[in-house]
Amino acid sequence: MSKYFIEGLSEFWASKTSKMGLAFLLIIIIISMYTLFTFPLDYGTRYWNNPKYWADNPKIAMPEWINLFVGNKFLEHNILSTSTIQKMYPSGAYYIKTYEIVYDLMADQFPTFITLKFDNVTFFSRPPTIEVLVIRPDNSTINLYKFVVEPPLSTEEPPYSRYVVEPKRIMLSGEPQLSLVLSNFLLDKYNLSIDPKDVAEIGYEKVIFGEPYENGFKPLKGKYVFTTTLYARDVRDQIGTVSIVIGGQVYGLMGTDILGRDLSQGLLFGFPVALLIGIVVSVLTTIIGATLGIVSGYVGGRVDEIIQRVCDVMNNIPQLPILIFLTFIFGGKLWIIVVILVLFGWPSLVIVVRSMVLQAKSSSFIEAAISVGASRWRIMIRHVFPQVAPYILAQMIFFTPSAILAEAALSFLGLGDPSIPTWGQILEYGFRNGAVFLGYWWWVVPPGLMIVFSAITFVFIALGFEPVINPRLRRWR
Amino acid sequence: MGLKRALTLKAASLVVVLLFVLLLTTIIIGATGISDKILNGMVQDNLRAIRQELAREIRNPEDLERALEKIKEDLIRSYGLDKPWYVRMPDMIWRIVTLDLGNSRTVVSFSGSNKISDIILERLPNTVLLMITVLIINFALSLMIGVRVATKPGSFLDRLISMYSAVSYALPTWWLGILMILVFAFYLKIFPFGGMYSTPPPVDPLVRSLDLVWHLCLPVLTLVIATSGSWIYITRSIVITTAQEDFVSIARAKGLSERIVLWRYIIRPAAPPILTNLILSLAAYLGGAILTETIFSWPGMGLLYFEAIMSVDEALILALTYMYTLIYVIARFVLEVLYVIVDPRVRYA
Amino acid sequence: MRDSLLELQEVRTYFYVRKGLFKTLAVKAVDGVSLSINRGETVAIVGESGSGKSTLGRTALKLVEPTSGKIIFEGKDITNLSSEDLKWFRRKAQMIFQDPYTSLNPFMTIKQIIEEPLVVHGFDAREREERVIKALEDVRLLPPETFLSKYPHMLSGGQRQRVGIARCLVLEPVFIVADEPVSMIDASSRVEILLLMRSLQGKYGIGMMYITHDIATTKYFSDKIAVMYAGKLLEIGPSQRILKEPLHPYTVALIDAVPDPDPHNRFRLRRVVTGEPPSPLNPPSGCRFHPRCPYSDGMKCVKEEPEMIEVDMNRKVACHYIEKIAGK
Amino acid sequence: MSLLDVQKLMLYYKTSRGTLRAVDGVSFSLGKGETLGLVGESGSGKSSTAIAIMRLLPRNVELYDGRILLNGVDISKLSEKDFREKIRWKKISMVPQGAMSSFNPVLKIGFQVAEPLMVHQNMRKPETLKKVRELFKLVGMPPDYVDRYPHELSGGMRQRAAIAMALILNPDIVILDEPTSALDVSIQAQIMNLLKNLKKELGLSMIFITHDIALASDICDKIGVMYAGQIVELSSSENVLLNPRHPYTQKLIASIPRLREEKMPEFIPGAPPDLVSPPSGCRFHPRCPYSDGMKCVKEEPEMIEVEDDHFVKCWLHSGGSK
Repeated sequence: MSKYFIEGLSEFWASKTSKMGLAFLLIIIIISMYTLFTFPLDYGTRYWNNPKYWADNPKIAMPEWINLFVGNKFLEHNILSTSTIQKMYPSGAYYIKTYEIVYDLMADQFPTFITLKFDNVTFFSRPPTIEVLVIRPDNSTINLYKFVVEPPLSTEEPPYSRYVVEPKRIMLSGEPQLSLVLSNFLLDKYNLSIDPKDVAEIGYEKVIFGEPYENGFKPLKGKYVFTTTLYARDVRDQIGTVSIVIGGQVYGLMGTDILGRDLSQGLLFGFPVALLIGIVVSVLTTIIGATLGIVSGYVGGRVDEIIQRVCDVMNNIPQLPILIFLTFIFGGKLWIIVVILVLFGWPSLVIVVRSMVLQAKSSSFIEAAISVGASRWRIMIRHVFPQVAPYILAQMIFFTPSAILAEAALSFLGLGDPSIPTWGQILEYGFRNGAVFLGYWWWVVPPGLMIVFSAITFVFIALGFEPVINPRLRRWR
Repeated sequence: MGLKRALTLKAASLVVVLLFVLLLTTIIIGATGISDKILNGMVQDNLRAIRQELAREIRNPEDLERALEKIKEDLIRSYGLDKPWYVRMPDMIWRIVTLDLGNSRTVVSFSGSNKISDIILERLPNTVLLMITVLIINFALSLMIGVRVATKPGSFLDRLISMYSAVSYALPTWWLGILMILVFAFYLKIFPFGGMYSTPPPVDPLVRSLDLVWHLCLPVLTLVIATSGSWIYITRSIVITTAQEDFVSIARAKGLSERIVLWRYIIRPAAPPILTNLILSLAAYLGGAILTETIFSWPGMGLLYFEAIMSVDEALILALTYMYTLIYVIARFVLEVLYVIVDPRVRYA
Repeated sequence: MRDSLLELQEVRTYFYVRKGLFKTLAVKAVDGVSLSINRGETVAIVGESGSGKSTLGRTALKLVEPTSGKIIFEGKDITNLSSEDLKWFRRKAQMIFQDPYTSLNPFMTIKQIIEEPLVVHGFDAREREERVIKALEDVRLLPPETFLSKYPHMLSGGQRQRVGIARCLVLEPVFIVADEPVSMIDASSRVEILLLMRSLQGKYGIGMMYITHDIATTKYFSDKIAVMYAGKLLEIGPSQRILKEPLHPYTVALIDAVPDPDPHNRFRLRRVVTGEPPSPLNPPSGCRFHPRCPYSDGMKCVKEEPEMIEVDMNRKVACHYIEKIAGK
Repeated sequence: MSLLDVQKLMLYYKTSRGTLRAVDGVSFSLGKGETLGLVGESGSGKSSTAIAIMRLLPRNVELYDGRILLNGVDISKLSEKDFREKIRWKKISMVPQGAMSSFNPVLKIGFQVAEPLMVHQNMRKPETLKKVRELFKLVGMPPDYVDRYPHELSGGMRQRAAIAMALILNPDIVILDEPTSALDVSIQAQIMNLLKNLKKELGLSMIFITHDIALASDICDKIGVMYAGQIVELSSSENVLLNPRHPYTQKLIASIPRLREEKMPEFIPGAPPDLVSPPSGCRFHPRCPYSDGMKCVKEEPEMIEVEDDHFVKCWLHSGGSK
């Protein structure tokens, strides 16, 4: 057996498809391991489905590498932060501390949004005031925002901390007070009279980062210095970190979805999930199917009859509608999907394994073994099992892609496990948010490719396995 | 005669399948309390209608409430809601069979009815149209290409087809549909994004049917690309095997032309095994059709499924599961009949 | 009966097949066969396909359970023994199979195949090794060492059949059923295998049941011939006698059907039996041969089943008109 | 002039292991009303010879060469279309080995037998079926079997139908490729008797291919003994059977267990050669008791006429070492 099997394996190794399949499998396994070690297991609930976590990201941004292919480069997403105090001096009753962030606008594009972020503000007596202004490349200044930190409650003791758990986030694009500031700025600087309401219409980003040009605005390239000033009453008051998010049009390796989620993370997390579903389903299906098939074929009689009838019925049920029905009723938990896929997967294997066992049973070398007095167990293990084992293994490999595809289909219908990001769910969310009709290809093409990639990996391996199952296909010297 | 008996046996086993699915679904919805939910919904629907009617006759609100309470009890009794679910099971099965599942909460038929049977019957022809078109194209393709490839095993085209069938096995139909829309509808703009007719639909019958064909193109293309690979490959394998049979070389020895040999001695005897494989791939194909409808907003039962899931409409999902099983069983039976017709060995066995 | 090794008494082996939903039909593969085989003796079972000869062989080895009748081996009734109680019998009785391509497990080496009976019967490794080598020498697969690690597909048909015989011999059996051992082997090697079997049988004093459709080979490779037709024996007796003067009309036709290589054959027609062998599902009434028998009277032959009558020393025939036919 | 004259026929196949020389220079002739037996073990090239004559070449043919003269006309030079329309079944028909697999399972037997009439003579179906019924009677089949499907017939009946099919166009030559090897002995004898009757009544010319030289003696006027793709001895049945000159023929005849003679059969040690790499010189030399180890190993003997119309391909008779 062993030598025979090794010959089979070398045959397997000799085929190009199986080598390709194994290489792909290695890639999938490495990515899955990487993901499992670097991502928390509750990634889905803690981060992926938590919109606040993605608040700083641009929405529906293309992948960054798209800039390699276009002449007119898209603006990249930028988050700039600082914790260093640039200047500090007392002024009257206040201690003034400034923080500076320099942003160099190089692209011929406007940022899509600007968000200010303040982490970890500490004060000891009266709440400080924070003010942000920007000095543009043309040396003009715009006061962007000003606010007072929330005062202490009566129960609090100094030092008072603010914005520790969740940073203070100011979406400048949504601030009504800014429209007036910008309207005045345009009048002062360019003698352009635009109603504050219309400024909001044009977009603050264009005014802040641009200059009037013909009938609109064009980007003003150069260094922008964002200065944050803390007006503190106590010398110890300070801001932990000041950040400015310059919303870009491209983001990361795979872009973002409508919630600003980094798609590369979701895609990465899909690997271990797909591998898990594929392997768990195929292994369980194979164990059940092969066992029942061998029992049915070898024991025969009434047991065989019952197993066969059940298989007949199960095999004649259209799978997807029943899968839809069951996952719908029992809810989209990953383990439930696995159980259902296993439940409806095994009968096809039983039928084939049974017929193979019957065939093996009727071949005369089995009869020879019986005639020398070999026990049932010996015959099963030494003679019947080796005949069906390669086939069972091949079937196991073949079940894997169909499980991956079935889970993806269920996910796509909105029946997936919402606590775990999968490729099918990314696609479903994309589809439901019109990604297809609006041409957001980076949202819908990569997850599909991942599904095809992981499925075809196992198809290739299964194809390479064919000569192992069928010794007649082997090339003898 | 054997023919009748063979078909009766097939029909019987398919009826068992149908019954099994019915039993399975009713037990599940019974045990999980969903059947209560559905029936309660029906009671409420009825009550609402009756309340409007009664309100015209009974002016006193208290009397009205009392009368309604009584009617409600009657309704609960008539729907069997006072009894446990397993007692109502036969009733429930009958309800599913007749699609008497009350009203959909969210979906309305094109003619405005929200009765489930109306909605489904309206969608059914659209689904059947899509499925049969693809079926015919697939069949023609697998015969044309499969036979062609089978005459040159090992050729470049042959290897291409093998590769294609492997890839199409790993290709989710619905994702392919998304790609198709992106390419042909979004970027190239030569086909519509989805639906069955343009809005507004053309009035002229000829234009209307052309419009339909135009809308049919992408979903059909998607399904064909995703499923024809395995069909062609199976046909090829069977034709190759058949072509090696002794009777084929005898037919050649008889001086028959290659055309007759091909059709009468290769394709004709290969028909039964090809049909068998067709029967086996029917289920996968049905699943593909459901998802394709969803992608292309094809107003058939598959899209309805999606809508029902999105709006958590249990009664509708139940009815659709039954309908799809029914379609599958009927399609199986039609193929079995065809099989018996093409294979004389079954007829006289 | 002196030195009787195996005795079959009125053995019947039926198989049941389901026809449709409810009907069950009995295939009467073996239908009342009595036969005895002595030590060191070869009995040839001759018959056409469907005559039940293979089933008879398998029943004698208890590979198939007989429906009724008795199987007595070395004086012990083994008809109803469980497989546990049969272990001693399995050691003494072996089988050689028809198809050398399917009778060897393709996943096992020649050594593993031949030593399997020894493993089953608990021999230690050293004795196994010795016996395997000896068996290979016995079947003249020489030198034995070169064959040990080979796989069946690397051997020719004749060599495979020798492996099958070697597997038979390792347990030093006293009884062997050889089921058409040469029908799938090249013509030039057939005689070689048969001679090998014959010499081994003589050397070890093995009783053998030689099942064949080719009555010509029985002349040199059997002591007794039993002719089987539709599950029943029609004639049994010493080989030379039967071949020289067959009594049953069917035996006569069987012998006539075998040509010797004689150029004059082509100028004469052979005596043949008309019609075709009956289906074992629905055998003819009375004498099973009557629809094809030139002597059938259409009365007694159709209604009554003929008894096996001893016509001569050790010679039995089942025919109503045997005296009339023999007298002719 | 003989009816069929085959000269230096060659048929090589491409296989993964190399070129397989199935037929390697086979020559013979067949007279009118004559039956030639081609006898040899499996793999000796006898069936490939039939395939080569009917030009039913599989895809992996590497070399197909030689002359096949039918009534003096070289039919191997005909175009594919002419060969199909003029020769196949009209002039040469065949009865294949596997009775079951030689009929299309989904067409009725009668139709398949009658088909050559419809195709070659443009006859209408009812007429042809009438002819088939008559033919069925001739080969000992109930005429109403025309409406049956192949699987409804027993092996013997299918073989009779195959014979009827071969006779339907009154061909000059019928090639019978192991027509009885799949049949039971009693049925085999029936079929052989039928063939003998047909030979006598219709004056058929036949090529009878078999591995069983005793069976060949039952019908053949001439016998060609094949070994490793070549004919090693060719002569009348009398010469070959009673006075074999080639060592292989002698051994082959000696290996037959005989019912009517007291002679212990012998066997030929060794196995038939692999046709991908056949032995050098005389292909039989590794198994031949007379091999001289020199010339036999190195040089291939020519086919020579040792006596009138008795050809042998052996150095024993070629004036070499005696």
